[in-house]
Parts: sequence; C-alpha cells; structure tokens
Amino acid sequence: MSAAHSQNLNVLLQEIEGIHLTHHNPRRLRADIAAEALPALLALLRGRASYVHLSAISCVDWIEENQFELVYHLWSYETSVLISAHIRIPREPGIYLSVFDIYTPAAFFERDIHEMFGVYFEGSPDMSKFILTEWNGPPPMRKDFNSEKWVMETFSWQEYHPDWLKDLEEQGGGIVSTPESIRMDNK
Amino acid sequence: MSNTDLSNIEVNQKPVAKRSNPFANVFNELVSFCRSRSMFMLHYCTGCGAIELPPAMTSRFDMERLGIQPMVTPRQADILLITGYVSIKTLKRVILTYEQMGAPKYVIGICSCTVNGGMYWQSYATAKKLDEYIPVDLYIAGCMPRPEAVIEGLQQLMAKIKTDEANSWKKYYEHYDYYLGNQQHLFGNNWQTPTDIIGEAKTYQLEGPNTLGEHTKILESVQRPLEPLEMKL
Amino acid sequence: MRPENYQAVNHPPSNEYELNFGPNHPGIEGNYALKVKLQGDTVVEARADAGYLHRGFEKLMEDRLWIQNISLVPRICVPDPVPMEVCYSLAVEELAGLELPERAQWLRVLQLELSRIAAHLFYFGGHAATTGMYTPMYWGVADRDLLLDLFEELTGGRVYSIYNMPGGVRQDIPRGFLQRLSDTLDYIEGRLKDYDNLFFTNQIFVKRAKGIGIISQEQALEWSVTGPNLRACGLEFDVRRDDPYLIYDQLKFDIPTEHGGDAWARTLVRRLEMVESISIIRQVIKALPDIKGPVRTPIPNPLAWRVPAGDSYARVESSKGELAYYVVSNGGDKPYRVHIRGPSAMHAVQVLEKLAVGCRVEDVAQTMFSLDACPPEVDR
Amino acid sequence: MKMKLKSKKAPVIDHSDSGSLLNPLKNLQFLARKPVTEPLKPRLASLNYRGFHLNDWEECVGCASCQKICDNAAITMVEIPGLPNDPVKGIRNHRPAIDYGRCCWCALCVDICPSSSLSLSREYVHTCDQEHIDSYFILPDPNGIHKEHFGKGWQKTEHSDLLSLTRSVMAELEPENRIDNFDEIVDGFTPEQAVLEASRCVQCGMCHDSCPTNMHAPEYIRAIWNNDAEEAVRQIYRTNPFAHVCGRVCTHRCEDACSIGIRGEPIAIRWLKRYAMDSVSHERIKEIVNEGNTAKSSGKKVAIIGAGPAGLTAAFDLVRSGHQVEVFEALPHAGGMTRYGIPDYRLPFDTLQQDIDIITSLGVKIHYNCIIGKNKRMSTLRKNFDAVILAIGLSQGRQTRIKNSDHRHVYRAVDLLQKISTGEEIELPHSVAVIGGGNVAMDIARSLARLQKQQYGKVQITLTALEEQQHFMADPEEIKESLEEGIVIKDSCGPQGCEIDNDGKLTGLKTWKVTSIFDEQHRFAPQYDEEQEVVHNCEAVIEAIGQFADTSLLGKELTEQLEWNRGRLQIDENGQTSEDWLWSAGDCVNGPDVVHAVADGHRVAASIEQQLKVKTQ
Repeated sequence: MSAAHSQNLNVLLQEIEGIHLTHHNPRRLRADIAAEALPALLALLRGRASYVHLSAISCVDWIEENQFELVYHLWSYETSVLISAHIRIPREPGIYLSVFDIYTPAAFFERDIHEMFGVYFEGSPDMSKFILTEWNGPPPMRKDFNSEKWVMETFSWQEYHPDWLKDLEEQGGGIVSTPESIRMDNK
Repeated sequence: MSNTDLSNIEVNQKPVAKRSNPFANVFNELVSFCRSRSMFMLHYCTGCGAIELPPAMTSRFDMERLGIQPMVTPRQADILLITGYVSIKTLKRVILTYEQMGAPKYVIGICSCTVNGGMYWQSYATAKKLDEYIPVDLYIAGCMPRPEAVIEGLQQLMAKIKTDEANSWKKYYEHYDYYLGNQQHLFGNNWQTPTDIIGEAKTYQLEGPNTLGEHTKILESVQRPLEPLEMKL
Repeated sequence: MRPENYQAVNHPPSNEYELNFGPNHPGIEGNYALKVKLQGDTVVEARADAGYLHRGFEKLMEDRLWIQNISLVPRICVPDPVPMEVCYSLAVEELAGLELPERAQWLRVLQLELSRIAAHLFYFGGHAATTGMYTPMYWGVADRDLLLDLFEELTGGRVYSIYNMPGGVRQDIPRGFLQRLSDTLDYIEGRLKDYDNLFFTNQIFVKRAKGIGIISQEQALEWSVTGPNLRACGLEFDVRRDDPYLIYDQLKFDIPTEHGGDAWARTLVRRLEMVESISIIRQVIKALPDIKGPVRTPIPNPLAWRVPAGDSYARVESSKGELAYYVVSNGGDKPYRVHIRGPSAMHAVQVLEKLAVGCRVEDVAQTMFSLDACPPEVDR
Repeated sequence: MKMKLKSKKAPVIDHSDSGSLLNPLKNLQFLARKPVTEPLKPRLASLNYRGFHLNDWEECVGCASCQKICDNAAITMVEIPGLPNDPVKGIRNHRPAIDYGRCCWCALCVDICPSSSLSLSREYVHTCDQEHIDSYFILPDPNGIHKEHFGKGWQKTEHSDLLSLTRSVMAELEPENRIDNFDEIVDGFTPEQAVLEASRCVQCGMCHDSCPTNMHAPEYIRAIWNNDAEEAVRQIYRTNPFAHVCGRVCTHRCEDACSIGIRGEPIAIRWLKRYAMDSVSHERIKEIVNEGNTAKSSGKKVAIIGAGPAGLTAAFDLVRSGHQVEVFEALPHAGGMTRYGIPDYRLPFDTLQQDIDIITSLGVKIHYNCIIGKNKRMSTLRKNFDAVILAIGLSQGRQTRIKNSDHRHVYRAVDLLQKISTGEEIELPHSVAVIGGGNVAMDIARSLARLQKQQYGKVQITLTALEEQQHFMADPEEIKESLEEGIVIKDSCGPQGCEIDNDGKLTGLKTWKVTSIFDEQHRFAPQYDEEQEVVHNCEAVIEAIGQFADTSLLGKELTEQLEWNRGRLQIDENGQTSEDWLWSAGDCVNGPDVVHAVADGHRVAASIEQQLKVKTQ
C-alpha cells in the first residue's frame, strides 16, 4: 500500500480507543480491540477508509478462557490491505451486536456463527437455522461438543467378516488393532 | 442401531421359482431383458460422487449406449444413484424420493461413504450405512469412482436385472419394520412419509412377517393426516 | 399409495403459491433448495435452504492432523477442488513459516489455472442446460474430461487431486507432461471457436441470458460479491493481482470485465477468463523447465508436526470468487479452528435470494447457474 | 465511489452478430472429426494413479504407521500367522487391512510407509452387492484386490516421502579437542533438538518390543515431544533404574529395530533418554522414582553379590517391594563394569553415581570392599538371607595363549581399564597393539590413546582383529571415532605370537592374514594365510578378546552342589539356579550388555518376589 494510504489509515485508526495494531505482512493488518469499540471501528473503516468488502466473520471458541473470539476480515479495494479485527466476548451468554447495518453480508456470517457456535447477534435480520435445520443437538462447532463421541453413540459400523479373516482366525491370527481403538488410545 | 439386527434379515437369494409354463418363462425373461435395457436414472446429486456423473452421461463415456438416461422425476425413474455421503437432512429427502419411485426400483451406492461412513465417519451430519435406511442393490467402490467404474457398475446392475436378481426393492416391503426403525432412530419417532408403504406391500403381495413390527406401531400412533411440507417463508 | 386417513388440505384460494425448488430438482445446482413464493409465474420472495451437503468440515478438521486435512479440503468444492488445497496449504505455510520452493509455486499455479478452465467448462454446460441447450453441456463436460486426464496424470486422481500439501506439492511432473498439456490447451483453444458459434453468440442464448439477474455495481459491493460475478459488473478486482499469492505477480494476464452485471455478462467474463488461464498456463509451460529445485519443503514427521500458535488468513481466487481460509493454531498437532469462506457463500444465498425476486420462475435456475453457485461451499 | 472502474473496450465476442442462416451447415464439419467417445471397457489409469492398495508382504514390517496416518480410520492391523515375527529385527507379522467403506485413496499411507511396501495400483473398478459387502474389507497383497495385474500406480518418491529420515544433529567434541582428555564426547541434545528428534518417531513400538527390558520408549519419546521431561523420566523408570547409564552407553537394540531405520537413520532413542534424564534435576528424579511407593516392609531379606547393573536393578525392584536388601561389592565403588570397564569419556562417573544414589536412597545397603569367599562366606549369606543373587559379572579377561603371551607387557584389557578408571598409575607404553574388535578393545585403545597424547604427545596404537572391519563387534561409531583419534585398525589379522628381543623386551605382535573365521558348521575355526605375515611393532600387547566370570567365591562345596552347563551356572528362565535360594543374573549369565543385565535384574527380582510371597503364605 502506498505511504499516504498507510499514514491516513494509521491516523484514522488512532481515533479508536484501545486499539492494538500488528502488521503480519504488508497486506495484512491485525487489530485487537475491545468488543464495545468494534462497531465504531467498522463504521470508521467503511465510512472513511474505503473498507467496503467484508470478507468473512470467523468465530473461534476459546473454551479454556471461556471466551469466543470474533474476527472480522475486511478488505479495501483501494489500499489492498486486509484488516482482521479481533474481539473477544464472554462465552456465556454469548451475545453480541450485529454489524448488519454496516455490512450487509454480515447477515450470512452471523447466522452461520449462531447455528454453529450459538452466539446470538442482536439486530441481525435472521437468526433462524439455515444449514442445521434438522439438527437437534448443541451447536456443533463448540469445543465441548465431541462429534466423534456422538457418532459412536448414534451409529453402528459395518461388521466385516470376510473369508480371509475367518481363515486367519482359524490359524490363530486375526485383528490386532482396529483404527477406532488406536484413536481412543491417543486421547 | 435399532433393535432389529441385520442378521435377522433373511437374504432373499433364492432364484424365483420358474413357472411351469414355458411361454410364461420366456415372457418373464423378455420382461427382465427389456427392463435391463431401458433404465432411467434419477437426476439427484446427493454428494460429491455426482461430479463424475455428467462425464458418464455425456459424450465421452456415454451411458446412453447402455440405454440409461437421466430422469428428473422420481415417479418415472428406475435407478436411484446415491452418489456419496448423505447428510441426515438429505437422507430424509432420499427416503421420500425412494418411496415415491415406482417398483421395480434399484439403488446404487457409490463411493466409500455409503458403505461405512467414508471419510466423514466422524461427522455428526452424515449417515453412515446407507443400507440401514433403504435396501441397496449394488455398491461401486471409489472416492469417488471414475465414470468407467460407474458404467461398469451399471452394467453389473443390468446383468442382475436381466437374471432377475436385483430384488432389493422387495426387501424394503418385506422388512419395512427394520428400515423404519433405523429411520426413526435417526429422525425421531415422529418420522412419517407421505407414502403408505404398508399399503403398497399389501398391494404387491410382499407383506412378510417383518413388514410390521414395533416400529410400524409407533408410526401408526404418530401418523397424522398429510399436510403440505413446511414451506415457511 | 395414500394413507387411509389421507385428507386433502384445502388451501385458501390465492394467486400466490409457494414452490420448493430442490433439493431434487433439475434446475438446482447440486443438492440445494430454494423456496420461492410465486405470484402467477413471477417470484415475489425466495429463501435459500442449505445444509443438504453439510458434513461439518470445520469440525472434522479440528480433529485431524495438519497433513490429514489435505485429503479432506478438496471435498469442500467438488467442481473446483484445487483452490481449496492450495488455500489451506498457503494458510498453514504462513503459520508454520514454511518457505515454498519456487518450482512448487509454479506447479500450483499450473493446477489452479487448469482447475479454473475445467470449472468454467463445467459451468457453461450447466448454464446452457438451464436454457434447454444440451449440446454445450455435452461438449463442455467432455472437454473438461481432457483436463481431468491431465490431472490424473499429474496428481494420480481425476477430481480430488490431493496433490498440494503444506510445503509444496507431492510429486514432480511426469515425463512428457508439459507437451501433452500444451497439446490439450491448443485443442481447448481451438474448441472455444466452436463454443462461440454454438453458445456464446447463439441468439437463443443471448436473448435468454441478457437482463437476467442483474447486479449493479453498488449492489455487488454491498453484498460482497467477488470473482467473475463482480467483474461482470465492471469492477476490476482479482485476488490474483490485487492480493497476489504464489508467483502470480510474475505472470502477465488481463482481468476481463463486463458491464451488464447480468447472466450474459457473467458467462462472458468466464469465457474470457478461460483465454487468460490458457495464456497463464502457457507462461508456466515456458518457464517451468528452467526452474530447478525441489517441489516440496520437507516438513517434520506429519504424525507429530506441531504448527506454531497463531492465526492466518489466506485468500485465493477460485473459479467462483474469493476463497479464504482462516486457520488458527494453538501450537498443537491439529488445527484449533479452520474457517472456510467459500466464495459461493455470498452469491448462492443472499444474492440469489435477492436476484430471484422479480424473476419469472423459469429464470430462477438460470440465475442460480449463471452465478456459479456451489452449494457444498455454502454447507461445508 | 472511489472504485477502480476500468471500462473495457468492445467485447471480444460480438454477441450482436446473429450470424448467417447457413451457420448450421458449419456443423457438417463435425462429421469429419474424431469421436470423443471412449470404448465401454475401462481405460488403463495413469502411471501414478491412486487405485486399490498393494502391499509387498516381504517388505512390510507391520509397524502400523499407515494406520496412524489414515485420516479416515480405514486401516485395521491384522495378525498373519506364519509370517516372520522378530522383535529384535523390528519385524511383526501384522499387515494392514483396508476398509474401502472408509478409504479416500489419498495415499498418505503410501507416503508415510517406513518400509515403502505399500503402493496403490492402477486398478479402480470394484463393485459388489449387499450380500458381498465383506469384499470391501481387503487385505492388500502384491497381487491386487482381484488378483489381476494392473501394475503399480502411486508409489512413494523422494518428493512425496513424509518421514524425516535424518537425525537432528547433536554437538560433539572434535577429535583434536577430545584426544588429550577424558571429557564426555557427546554434548547431548538441546531442548529444541530433542523435540525435533522426538517428533520423528512414528510410535510403532518396535523399540519397546526389541528392548531386553521392554523400555517404554514410544511413551517417553512422546513425552519429550510434549516437552514433559518429567513424564519421560517416569516412563523410563518404569523399567530401567540405570537410566543415566543406558542413556549413554546402552547397546540400543531399539535403534536397530526402529522402523525409521529401514530407510533412514533410526530415532536417537538412547540420546533422547539421556536428554530426559539430564534435563530433570537429580532431586526431582528421586521424587518421581518414589511416587506411589507405598510398599510395607515384608520382613524378608535378600543378599546380592555384586553391585553392577543386574544386582542393583534387582535390589531396586526388591527394595520397592518392601524387602530388605543388602549388596556386597568387592570393589570400593558400585557400578561394576559400568564403573570400571567404561571409560570416562563415554560415561562420566558422576552420572553413574546419580543412578546409584537413587537406588541407595530407596534403602538399598551396599557393603563395599566386601569380598565373598574372603570377608564373608556363602554359607553365612545363605543362613542370614531369604534369597541370594549372584551378579558377579565378567571380571576376568580371556587370554589368547599365543606364543610369549605370558610376557609381563602383555595385559588384559579389563585389568588395565580398571586401573585407568580408578586413577592408578600404569606403566604407559609408547606403542601398543590391541587384540580384539569389540567395544572393550575400542575402550582400551581409546583410553590409552588419550593417556599417550597427554604424556607423549602422540598416539601409537594399532588395533588388530580377526574380523573384517565391517563385521567388528564394536559399534560403528566407536570404530569411526577411534579412527578419528589416530588409532590404526588392522582387520583380518590373526595374532600368532609376541616378538621378544634378546633383552627380553617385547618388540612386536606377529599376525597372519585371516582367510576365514568359521568352518562349515559355523564353529569358530580361523584359517590363516601364513604368507601374509605382519609384525606390528609395539612395546606392549593388550588382549581384549572377551571376559569370563570368576566363580571361585562359591566355594568348593557349593560349586559341586550346583548344576553347570559348559562351564556356566545352569539356571532356569527366571535366573534361578538348581538351589532354591540362589539366583544368578547379569553379565555372568548373558555375556556383556548393560541393558540385558538390567532386564535380568528385573526378571530375577520378580522370581524372588514370587517365591517369597509363596513362602509367606
């Protein structure tokens, strides 16, 4: 990005209180800010810094810290810099503000995060289920949901017993370790 | 899975007793032959294996050589190709589709996923063994199988139809309780489909000792008049 | 056969009715559904219904080793799997600080562009079929298969190549591959004229496609539309040029744009992109023999490979738009979190819902196909 | 809006061109084109196609790495009776079976396979009906799933290989810096190097199976990889109280069996053990060893003769089971051969002392300078103790009995090593010829080389052995390091006699060229070529051709009571002699090897424990 752009951006970002900026590389900028300050940052980026493109909103479940991390990836067609704004919100109750009024595509991502993580976004146009309409369990992307355990309890597997295996068993050989067993050992 | 075990299911392997009337035999064989030479494959892509179907259908591998063509509506289709994993959400539609298809109907399970969960074996979203929910005539191995393998599989199916061995659709009627039980296990006891399988089984004279059971009782108790599928906007 | 207690439901008389478009519907791309409310045959409201292809990739990836995930990622977008592998690898490489050998970078570009051509050929087929023209589908799919043959030769797999892994690519090119690649490209380029004649200048198609599903520039930006769909609105943006990865900054290529923002413009942009991709691959063919060196930076034993803690956001331009992977590591031997931003997630849901409104019912399918919506990217 | 809006020129494709009415006629040209349709029969797949699995059973060692890398949990390991199963060589009779209901043909199993036995074929068609679903579970062999030959498809190449085959480099002293002192040569791993080295492990467990004492190497390697050295120490002490010693001088059979070693350098298991031991403080190790030790005193007493690895390991086990253990050692220090036979540059005395300290801290009492047969009698031991273990090692050097070998400048290696290690003054010759190609020969040659360098400034040592150099009993790195230190190795030399001049001074060692060592029945019967006679000039000759045990301490009466087998004590598989109170363990039973001695100590301790329990009941 050009020097002028870079300076403008830095000056602008200083308006946000408590912002912490890290440059991963020339085209990636990481901004860590307090959750309350995010709407102001986004409004600023969109309104005054040409960041019109919301690339994605990612959610990370930091279960040990009892927090959700929300990451807003924004791209400016003019500066060609991707800003990732990181905020942390408490895992309980897991409610945050929607940024739909600033970025329209946020509706999709927020709806997705809501059904996968159970984070509720106040003000989002639609928080109904989309992908998991026929899923009754907990939000599956939460770290405390163990997919493999659920599968093992719900489904059964093929019980192969081909002739070669019968022959081997007659000779005293046979199955030594199943893949499921070594997975359980590793855990 | 459900209380019924697969091992309880008696495999219908016995060749159909030939009628004494030689003319009827010839007629039967002719019917089987014709069936095997003209099949419509339902155009429903359930999983990734579907990507190898357009090549199989179009000029390069050309399954029309075998008399197989895609068909858009289940009512007129003969083959239901399950191309790979079926998510639980899709599985409901697959069962609805399967039940709508007119007999005789054939199911082909393609890819690893239809056999034992495939690479999504740990996934909370996919069903693992297709044959627990609908009877399967043929499996084609691969992840995904190449168009040549698909065509080879279809030829196998044709051979089976020709010799009147592809009768798994009868199994669905004869062991409806088993299949329904597994479906209920996954979808909950409120599960019901618009098709009256038990009635159909009676019509086809395929009602066996395992058609009815505890699961069909549950179905009867929850069955309610058909409503249009939920169409909220 | 109806249940004995069947009773027909009496709908209130209305000229509005609802229609389930999919999942089992020839006018739907993949396993996807669109619920539309019709007035006469005009759509007044549409809601997308996804999840038929949901496998919980992001969950599965958290439970597999960094390397094991390479066999999982191509499954996320079946018609265009290579960008998935490359993007995941790029994200992990950035996290792990792996230097990518130059030869591997060129080989990745080669695959990416091959995959783009293949995906576009597939796209024409589908799009043409929605307008009732089946020959382009027969041609497109058969010609795409020639590219799949090349993939098979290069990577050992037709569709899921599983060829890229963090650190590079798994094998060097086979002997004589570049010649065969060059021949196939010549053939495809020659075929483009046939396509023009049959499809792109075919007035039946032009008249069907023009004015269908128009996206204005403002709307495109508002809805975060990316890729060819954005360029069809006259906005010249391409991740390959504006956020370059691999060796795209050393290559010469144009970014075709169109103005209409309708189905026709979107088709045309892809048609022109194929020419650009062919030219990129030709540059690779020319340069590759002079680039020596390994094709992979060795990684530690994959069973015990820990990637340093951190996060990275890698983006590539797939045939459908901006594809991005957000990968978080907590320093373990498995990813802590992977978020996949499928390009179709934008245009297959919100954009399609909006574009469908006002369409005649027969144009809904064409709108969807012209956007090149890929449902597995939405469902993941 | 400040967007990059570039207006394009006229479109490349002119869609307004509605063409001519004759356009359809163009399509006639297609009649002349080659059809694209392929024959109905499946085509041959590409040369590196990823089809069904093939497994070369001759190559496969059953390490189960494929099972671990498989992301789809598709691989089951199956035992095949009748196939070779040799833990020492690192071969198991297990083979992978693959579930095609899970497999995704990613070929990661091929790329990781340590033995390169797995590959994928070019075959790709398999169909079956519901009744034959078992055919989806296959045991790949070289013949393919349908026993039809399609040729190999995807195989491992140098590019796709996923194993890391080279060791992480460890710093060591250069020859010029080590030759004039007894400082430890190898530095040991830094934490980064150790974690990197530990990460190479595929956790196949071949090392565990091949180790005489079945050390939990996969577990402690994993613990080191997890930066948990304390857990590693805990795992090490499950089976080996001589952890410091084995971390330095073990004969590491584990590394010979290591799967990575098939194509690359095996994991440096021994150095990893050393790293784990060195990175935890001595006090902390003591605490770890004592964890969960709640055994109550049993009131039984056990005597152990010899404070070497075997004796002390048995003492370690027995004292932890609550028995009272007393060890009788003839020499002033514990450790046996590890103390008196292994030079300081390989095993510093203070690290050995740490191991011994941990054992004694548990309550093992060692009586030093207590020679049985002289200070105490066997019969007393028998009377005062419930069990006695004979762990006397191999203290006496064998002699060649060649001509003039009774000269006073012909030494036995073990005697000299013992003197050097205790710091005793020796008459250091200016030039030496060593007979023998084992580790003891290397030890004495290298120890003397250091002394020569210190005192005379140059090394003049010739090492002669019957074997060719590649068949020496010594570790390859010992040979390499000896050469680096200026020792001359003359292989295939059979000693024939010592040359003595008129003054009675030893002047050289005469050898003949060896043509063969064993006869047709594989018995030791060396044949020489007399014409190739060499005289190695030297002032002293050192015999390092083996050791034997000194059993004179048993006394005449007991010696006659006991059963013997070819000059060795007859023992059962638990180490018990024909007397029910006497056990024998260690080098005097197995021949020289530390880790064997440790294993033996455990075995004997377990046997005693069992017998004492029976007695109590």
